[in-house]
Amino acid sequence: MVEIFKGGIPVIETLERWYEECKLEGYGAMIPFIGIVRPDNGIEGLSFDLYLPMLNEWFKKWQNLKEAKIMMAHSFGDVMVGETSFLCAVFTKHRREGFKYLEEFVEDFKANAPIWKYDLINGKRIFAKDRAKKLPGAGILN
Amino acid sequence: MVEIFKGGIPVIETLERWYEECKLEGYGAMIPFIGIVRPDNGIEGLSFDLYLPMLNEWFKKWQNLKEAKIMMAHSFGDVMVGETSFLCAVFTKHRREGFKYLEEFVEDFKANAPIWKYDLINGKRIFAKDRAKKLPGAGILN
Amino acid sequence: MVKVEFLGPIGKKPVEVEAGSLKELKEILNKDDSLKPWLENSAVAVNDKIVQDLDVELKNGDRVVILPPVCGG
Amino acid sequence: MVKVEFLGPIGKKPVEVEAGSLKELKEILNKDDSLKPWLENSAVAVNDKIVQDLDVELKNGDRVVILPPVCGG
Repeated sequence: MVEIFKGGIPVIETLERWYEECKLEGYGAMIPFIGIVRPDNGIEGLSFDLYLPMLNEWFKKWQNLKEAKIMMAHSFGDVMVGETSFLCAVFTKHRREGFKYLEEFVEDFKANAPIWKYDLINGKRIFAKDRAKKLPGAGILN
Repeated sequence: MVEIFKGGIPVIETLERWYEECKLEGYGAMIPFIGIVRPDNGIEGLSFDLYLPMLNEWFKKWQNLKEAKIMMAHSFGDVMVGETSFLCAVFTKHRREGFKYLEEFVEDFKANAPIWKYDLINGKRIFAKDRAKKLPGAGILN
Repeated sequence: MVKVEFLGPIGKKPVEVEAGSLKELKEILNKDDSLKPWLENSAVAVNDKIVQDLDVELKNGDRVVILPPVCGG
Repeated sequence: MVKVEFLGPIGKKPVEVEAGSLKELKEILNKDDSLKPWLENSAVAVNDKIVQDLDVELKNGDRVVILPPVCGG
């Protein structure tokens, strides 16, 4: 299951929990990815909607890997500049599989996870259309 | 400068310090790498020697990147199974440079950082010769 | 009846419609001009599975969700 | 005099030798049989800079380190 937080993710305590949980399971590499909200275009922050049933369904295929374990957390609602909205960690025996899985996982996440991002400007949510990606089959009802 | 710890690295507090230090500097991605000692070949742990003057010199070229900031910590002495002996984190604006720099950095580290690894078996240090890599120019005095 | 939900930025309340297939649903939804820009780039899931063509029958109680372009992280 | 240090697993104390070049130092070190297996696969740094050929002069006070194969992490 994806761990969901209202607002910014408590990065350090989540990483600590994952690290403590997995450090004695024989993994030699833990590679987290921490997605921090940048102060771009004068935004105050970002805001997120997510559709949990399909997010968890999407994540399932990343939970049955033979040689890697993947943990993930995401925010919903408002996340201010400097806070973290996306956190994951890949555990593998050796580093090279870790690099590979992290990149594949994050790219798949960006392309397919049912999450919608908004810029927060003057307290208003503006859909980040320019950064959004169509899902497979997009436009069939058009 | 490389941060050096006697024994296992305090992973979580080091990550917290780096995260807090850099999260408002406009980086959108923080990608750490955590090298955990695995219970391979019945070892109790690993042990490390390092040569600090050349380690810091080697690290310098990774501290003047235009588009990335890299932090690093390493242990010396004994590090038990489940503890962490190598920790680094790459900060970049966007994720893709982050993946690239992390991999390049870690591979360069493995090939060139002046650090020697020993298996700890029955309390004895046994040089991990099979996993060690020759440095440039190796053998010229032979 | 089929329940249709509009996710994320579409900002429209769910509706219940009579539609025996995705083709019928397409006709119904296209009557709403405010939806048209979204239908151009949105994907469709039936009972939380993405479908990629219109040859899908709908039965009473099915749930359809309209998913605009995504951007997590 | 040139100071020579043996790093990591070589486990030999530093020595001070008279050597005007790496070539001379090579001859001196090769007299020590216990060092030979290490010299085969070790790199050499003069004043903490790795050198890749033997055409290097040494002067009084230079520091040479012998670096066996590495494996951090």
